[in-house]
Amino acid sequence: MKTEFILQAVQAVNHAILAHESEIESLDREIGDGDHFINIKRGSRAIAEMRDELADLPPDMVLQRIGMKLLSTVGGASGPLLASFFLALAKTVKERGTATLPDKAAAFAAGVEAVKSRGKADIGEKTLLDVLIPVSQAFTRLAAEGVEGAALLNELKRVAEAGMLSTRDMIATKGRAAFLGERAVGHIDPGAKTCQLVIQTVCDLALH
Amino acid sequence: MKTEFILQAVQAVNHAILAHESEIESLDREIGDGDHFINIKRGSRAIAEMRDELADLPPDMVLQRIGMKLLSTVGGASGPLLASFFLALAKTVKERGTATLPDKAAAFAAGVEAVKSRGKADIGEKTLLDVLIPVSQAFTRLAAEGVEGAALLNELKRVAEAGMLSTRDMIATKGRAAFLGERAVGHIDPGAKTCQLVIQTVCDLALH
Amino acid sequence: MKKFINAVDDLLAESLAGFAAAHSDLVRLHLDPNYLRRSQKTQDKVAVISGGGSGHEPLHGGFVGYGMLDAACPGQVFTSPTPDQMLAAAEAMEAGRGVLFIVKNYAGDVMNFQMAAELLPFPNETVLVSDDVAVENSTHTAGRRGVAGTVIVERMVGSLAETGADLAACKALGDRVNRRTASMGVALTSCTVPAVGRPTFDLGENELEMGVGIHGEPGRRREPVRPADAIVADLVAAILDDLKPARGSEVLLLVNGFGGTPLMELYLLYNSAARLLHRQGLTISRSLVGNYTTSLDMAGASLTVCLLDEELRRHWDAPVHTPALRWGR
Amino acid sequence: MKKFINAVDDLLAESLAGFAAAHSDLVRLHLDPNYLRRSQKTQDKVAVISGGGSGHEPLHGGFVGYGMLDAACPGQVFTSPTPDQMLAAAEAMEAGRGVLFIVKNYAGDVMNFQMAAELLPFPNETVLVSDDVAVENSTHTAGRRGVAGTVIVERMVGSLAETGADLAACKALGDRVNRRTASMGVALTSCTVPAVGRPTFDLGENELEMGVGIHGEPGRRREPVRPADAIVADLVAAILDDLKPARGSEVLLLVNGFGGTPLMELYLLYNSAARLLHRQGLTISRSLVGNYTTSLDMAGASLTVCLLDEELRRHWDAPVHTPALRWGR
Ligand SMILES: Nc1ncnc2c1ncn2[C@@H]1O[C@H](COP(=O)(O)OP(=O)(O)O)[C@@H](O)[C@H]1O
Ligand SMILES: Nc1ncnc2c1ncn2[C@@H]1O[C@H](COP(=O)(O)OP(=O)(O)O)[C@@H](O)[C@H]1O
Ligand SMILES: [Mg+2]
Ligand SMILES: [Mg+2]
Ligand SMILES: [Mg+2]
Ligand SMILES: [Mg+2]
Repeated sequence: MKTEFILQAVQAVNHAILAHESEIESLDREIGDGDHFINIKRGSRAIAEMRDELADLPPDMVLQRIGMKLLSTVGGASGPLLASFFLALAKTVKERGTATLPDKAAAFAAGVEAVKSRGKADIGEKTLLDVLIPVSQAFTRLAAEGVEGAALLNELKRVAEAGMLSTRDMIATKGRAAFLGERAVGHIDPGAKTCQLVIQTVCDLALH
Repeated sequence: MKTEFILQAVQAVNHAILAHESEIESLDREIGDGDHFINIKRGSRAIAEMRDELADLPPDMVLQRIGMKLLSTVGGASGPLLASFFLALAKTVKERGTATLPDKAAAFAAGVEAVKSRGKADIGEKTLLDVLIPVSQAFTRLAAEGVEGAALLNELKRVAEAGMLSTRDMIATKGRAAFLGERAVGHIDPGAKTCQLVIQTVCDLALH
Repeated sequence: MKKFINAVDDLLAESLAGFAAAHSDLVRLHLDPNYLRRSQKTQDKVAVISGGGSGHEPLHGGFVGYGMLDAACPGQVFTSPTPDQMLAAAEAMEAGRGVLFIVKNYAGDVMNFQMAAELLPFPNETVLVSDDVAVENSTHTAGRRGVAGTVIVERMVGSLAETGADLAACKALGDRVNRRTASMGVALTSCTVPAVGRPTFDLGENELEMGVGIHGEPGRRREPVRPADAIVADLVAAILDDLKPARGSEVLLLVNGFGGTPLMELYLLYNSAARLLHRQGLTISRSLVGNYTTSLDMAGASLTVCLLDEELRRHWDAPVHTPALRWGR
Repeated sequence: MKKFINAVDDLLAESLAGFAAAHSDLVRLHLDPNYLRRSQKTQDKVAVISGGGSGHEPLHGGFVGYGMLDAACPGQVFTSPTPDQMLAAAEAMEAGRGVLFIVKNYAGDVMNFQMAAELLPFPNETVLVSDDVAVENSTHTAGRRGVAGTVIVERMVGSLAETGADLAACKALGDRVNRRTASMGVALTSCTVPAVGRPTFDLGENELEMGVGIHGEPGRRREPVRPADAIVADLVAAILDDLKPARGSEVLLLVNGFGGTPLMELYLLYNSAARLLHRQGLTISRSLVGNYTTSLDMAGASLTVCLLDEELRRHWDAPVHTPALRWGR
């Protein structure tokens, strides 16, 4: 993973988020407090604006800076979760690099573990983990099996989408939607939607 | 004027006011603060409920009690004005009786004078005085000319209606509508409407 | 209309009962005729009594207590109280030094207090509050309305009365504060009088009403919604045009919410107004921000500026202990 | 959406600036990272720091001052603040006795404060406020929300900290107050997050939402509008079911407005709730009625009951001097 690619991904994600404003925003109005879109937009714009200061840094430092910036700009529940993901990602990238696909999968898995322990949550609780955990599992498995390129990326996109959709029928036990009990059923989790969108955008970028 | 007639008039006026709720209420919403109907309803109901305690009193005491009750129940601008009318009316009735039409006209005129001095207002200021003053003037003139019965009563009704309608094109200089300046033009004054309604109701009662 | 009520006709009585219960250490409620009074009567002072229609809470009941009012007479919603209330309150609180009525300048309030004053068996004076510069004054009209500046008059006169000053001095201070105080308001929505059940006026989704009073009377003009700074600039201009303060003057700035506007916006208005006043060379030495003279559930706010001097500042700062304003004890 | 703003992105900064200017005798605003702190730092006391999303004013900034908070960290509207804010506030206010964070129990607030706590170079503890009985608690969930009871926790812990008590004692008192405090709210309208520009949820002209939080999260059930007494009965039942106070217990009753409901209605709710509590054999020895933990412009209110004892009553009564709560000095 090159700094160049990360920075391209940052710009692409920023555009993708802006393009999905009304969808994301309405999800958090339905089962949250309506600010999720604004939160991630604030973070995503702040990172996009760091382009120049990041351009000459190695990937692990870029990821670390992204994590810290998310931590101080996003706020809400998603801020520390996304920050934890990037900080753990950065640490693993620094330790073992990203030469091989299993290296990359391991770094992703470390990020997801950090999110799990920060949020004290797991799969099935109607959160962004319902996207992150299955994607991480698929990534690890496929990398071990040697699947790569379009096959890998398309499968990760498919898993992310399935995970995002799976939150629709769940009752939430973590996050704001937990206050709604049964009433959250039928609505997709906003954080899950954002993560799916980010994963899709990054995979699409890698596909080209 | 007999106590019997006053008490019948009280009931008739109470019904007439209730029957014109939406009309009166909307006038005060347009150029006032929306409470005029509630104020006069409260007063009119309170007087209607005094029927038993008033039945055996002479007319001047009945009118005096009505004035005091209006003073303590209506509130707003209309309360002290209507109370002043009845208290002055009662005083003049007590002093010179109501045997002749000029006596009655003089009592009415005394009531109107009390309203003028209480409100420091006169004709042309878009208030209930735009009904009361012309009616009083017509009453005095016609009584002096010996006009009586249906001719008198129908003329008083006509003058009351003309006075009420005349407030439509006025700029108010007294009362809440004065705060509106030009914007009050085109709207009938609520107090004028109420007075016209009361005069019409009492005249109709006397006609039968 | 959605409100927390049981029956419209009981709203006032139940609300007064709740108020008296929540502040039983400070105030006592007398019913029929209705008035709120200090629980402890103070001897040898002018009894300062105010009142007016309900729906402006905390005005006036919230200002009954040490250093402010001795009693307050609440009328029905937006309807002035009746003379029997003022008479009963004065009877209860007069303490040998006479009675000062503080009355907002509305025809109804003025006439009802006047009739009470005529019937009152004690020496009495009346201070008419008329701080609303949205209303053009002229010798032919009943003059300007009393709005949020009333709080400042009640506070300063209440402080002076507490020192044992006589009736004439209290009246003179009240008139002086009134002359040095100017206000103007703006509404983003109408209010809804409970007994009426629908908004007093209709404002479009992109309209505001400049120069509203505190009873849902429409203002002098309707405008498209504008940025807060532009609205505040108009309000401040009208106020300063009236007060004509010398550069370097010291002022009190009150940003008053009408009931439906959150504190966050009121502080934004304060920020905007304070910047303008500074630019005019004025020093804001005292401030008050919050819902003090409301108009039921109306969204909107008013700005009030009071030109201070050493004496007025002292009366503002003196200890006050009421349900809605408290400091120094 | 009609609000007093200039640009949505500047609302928070301008409102904070106005707040700091209006209360410059008490608080100071630090920008980037944003926090509000007492203008005078007190030595040798635990630094009590809270924070949370904006839009709940006066919570938390309005409670910075003697006898309550040392600093407050305001996030964006309804969005928890970020750890750099807590770190900077703690750095500024720590006075040798450690830092106590008071945090409303929301995933976002908890995680952001946790990350700050992990990075903090001082001894620190956190009191999680979770007074909202509308949320069913279970071992699998994140637990109940923190709502208006937060004011009571901040007040009592703030009082204890002022006496020089150590971190463990402050933490223990905060937890104890939280256990003895229960709240539930009801909304008549949604609020409108300024950056979103339209109501978070839609309520029909004859509907209300029982058990809402303070962020416009929908509640647990939607109902037809009912008389205030019936609504209050449900809220009080849920609260007492949670607290299970013995007959004869002494309580504090807080009627908290959400921002768009006038005081007149809040006092009516107080009247209704007080009657019910008396009927349960409880004594209301302290009361607070007003907008203390709001939800922007939402019309609605919450009830909070805190079971007092001699120690808690003493900490409630002790002098406090903040922009929004003041007595005893
Ligand atoms: N404990 C948790 N673990 C994992 N994800 C969570 C947790 N709590 C909340 N989330 C995620 O955060 C999202 C909400 O983020 P956001 O709206 O930015 O913050 P907030 O809920 O504080 O307003 C939810 O949709 C959910 O996916
Ligand atoms: N000074 C005055 N002289 C005569 N009539 C007046 C005066 N002021 C107000 N009025 C009358 O009172 C009416 C309003 O009464 P009401 O709505 O009951 O009281 P308020 O204006 O206090 O709300 C006006 O329509 C007007 O006719
Ligand atoms: Mg959210
Ligand atoms: Mg009226
Ligand atoms: Mg009125
Ligand atoms: Mg949030």
